Amino acid sequence: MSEQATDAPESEESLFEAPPMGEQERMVEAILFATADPCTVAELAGRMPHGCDPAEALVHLRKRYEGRGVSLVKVGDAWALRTAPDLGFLMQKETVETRKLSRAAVETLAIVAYHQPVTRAEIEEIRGVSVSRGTIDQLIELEWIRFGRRRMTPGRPVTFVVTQDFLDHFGLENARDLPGLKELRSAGLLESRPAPLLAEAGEEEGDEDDTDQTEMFDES
Amino acid sequence: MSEQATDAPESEESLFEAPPMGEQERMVEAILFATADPCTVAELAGRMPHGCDPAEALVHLRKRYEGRGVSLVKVGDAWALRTAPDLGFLMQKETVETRKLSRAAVETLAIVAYHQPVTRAEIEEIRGVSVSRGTIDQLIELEWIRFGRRRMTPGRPVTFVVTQDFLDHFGLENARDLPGLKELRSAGLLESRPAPLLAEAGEEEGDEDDTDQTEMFDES
Amino acid sequence: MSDATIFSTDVNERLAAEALIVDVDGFEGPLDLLLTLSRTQKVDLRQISVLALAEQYLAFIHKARDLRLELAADYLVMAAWLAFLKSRLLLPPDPSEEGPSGEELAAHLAFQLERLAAMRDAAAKLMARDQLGRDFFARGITEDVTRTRRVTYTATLLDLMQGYARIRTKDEFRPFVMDREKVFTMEEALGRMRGLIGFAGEWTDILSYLPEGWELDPVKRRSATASTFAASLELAKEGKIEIRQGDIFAPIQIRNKER
Repeated sequence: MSEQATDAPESEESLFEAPPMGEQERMVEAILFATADPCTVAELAGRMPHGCDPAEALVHLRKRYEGRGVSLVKVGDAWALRTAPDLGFLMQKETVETRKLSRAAVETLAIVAYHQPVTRAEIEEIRGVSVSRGTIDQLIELEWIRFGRRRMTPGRPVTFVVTQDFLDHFGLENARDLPGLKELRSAGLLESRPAPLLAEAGEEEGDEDDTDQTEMFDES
Repeated sequence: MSEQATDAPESEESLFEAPPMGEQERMVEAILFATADPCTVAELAGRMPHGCDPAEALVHLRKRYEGRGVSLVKVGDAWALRTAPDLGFLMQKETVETRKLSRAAVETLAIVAYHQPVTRAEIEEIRGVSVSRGTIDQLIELEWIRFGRRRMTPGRPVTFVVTQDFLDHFGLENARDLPGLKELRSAGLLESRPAPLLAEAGEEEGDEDDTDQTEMFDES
Repeated sequence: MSDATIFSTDVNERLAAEALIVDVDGFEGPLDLLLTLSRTQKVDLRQISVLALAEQYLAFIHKARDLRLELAADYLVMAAWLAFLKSRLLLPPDPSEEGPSGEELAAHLAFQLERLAAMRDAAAKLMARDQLGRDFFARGITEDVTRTRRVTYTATLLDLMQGYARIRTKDEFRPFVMDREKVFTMEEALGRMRGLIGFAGEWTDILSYLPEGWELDPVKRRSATASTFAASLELAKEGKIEIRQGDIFAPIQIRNKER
């Protein structure tokens, strides 16, 4: 780049010599890549070393990105890197909104993971409250649980098991790798519970059931 | 360019024919620009038209970004675009204040990284103190460590391994790229030598460790 | 005293040693303390003198006690073990003795110290690396082209485990709800009486053997009385004591038989 050579002597006013234009282009590229908002030339200049010429660097950068998967675009008086408009069809998956799973669903999912294959009646017995249809449907829709084999007991109830998607999502190789209660406790993952002596009153259990109830009715 | 022109008329074939490599490179570039998280080759392939070869496109793309303000990096078995580390000084505004890790947490993290898969008891043995509540918890919450396979020893203890987020955070392509890993290994410092016992018991541990090492370095 | 040799008259060294003492809480256990002490030897950890280290550690513990610092049990356990190791290293090996030699034990300790030091070093190197969000950065604008939005639900592994723990701990404590705190077992009563019986030369009411405080709560008193009575019968059967009751419902008395 011959420009760099001619540029350098010109910046006589500045105390320190500005970096070569190639460097300046790198800087603009990095800033536009990492910032959450489009940047004006003034903002770029404010971030770059003294004596830099972001306007010129932007010209080079724009040329560099011509015809690429990403292009340098002007938004008002600011600049941003954006994916090329013709590739928008590739972005489908980016527009996914994630919400936190409800407590009822988390608990149901946990029971399936730890006890699979498990029937709906067993889930209810473990949770101590009935499981709403919506909860199971939601977990099936998320592809985190699926139907397992029917249990060979009267009524031949269906069972639920967790899926490969579930393992992938939670970073598990195997549902058996889930830590047991003792391990949860020693890892400090259990909320501290009152001493056994106090538990006989069983008051907070009542409370908890209440919460479950509300949740359950919220869902349906 | 000429390929595209000839492609178009043969509509039947083009249904299944992959776009030219230049196009594929653009697509990979656009997808990686659109997200902050690393993408695996499988994920890329899943989003690109049928017949694409994202692995090859990545090779081209990596070369294209060499020496630029942004570079293509490998994180475990996934790929991501990240700003060049030498330009970090431009990004003061983007710097996220990370919660300061305690010394215990930092050491525990290092032990998991260098000894993985490692059990809680082994971490304690190396540090000479019990792992306090919350330390493991915190590292799991940061998604820097996760549960690995259970160890096939009495009690089948859970093990811990580092995650892709960990690799991403510390700019590691692979757990084998950990600084000084080779030296530590050849110095025998990654073996968990059983203590010479006054009363003999638990001899089988020695063999177990060999397996672990292999396991760790088998991971591609 | 070996103190004199270790804590030499060198003022700096003495100050350093005292700094260690004051900082006893700053150590993460005995191994950490040993590692810090080993630094004063200023040699490669592979060439460290475990004997000298053991002496330093024991002197340290000694000083800490002189200063009446509370020392956690594991520091004392390590002190006992090092004292044992020291004797093994100093005495000629006893051929009849089983188990590893002093040298083997010392080598293992040196290995542990070297490994801990190596891990600390590795941890420091790890944290000194370029880090995401500090030295290099991810894409700032993730694509938000307005398009069909799909809602998906998510949960973390931690949510899952805590959810499970929440349910299971409800059940887990049920078996323990039966209040064991108010039960004085016969084994406990026997243990207590065996200790006390030697002093009972005179006839004494067995109720005076109830553990302290237990006579106040009616439930506890009942349990302790029953077990103390049962234990008395057991001791009488063993021939340790004599037992008598003056009348129906009169106090039951016992005395030591082996005088």
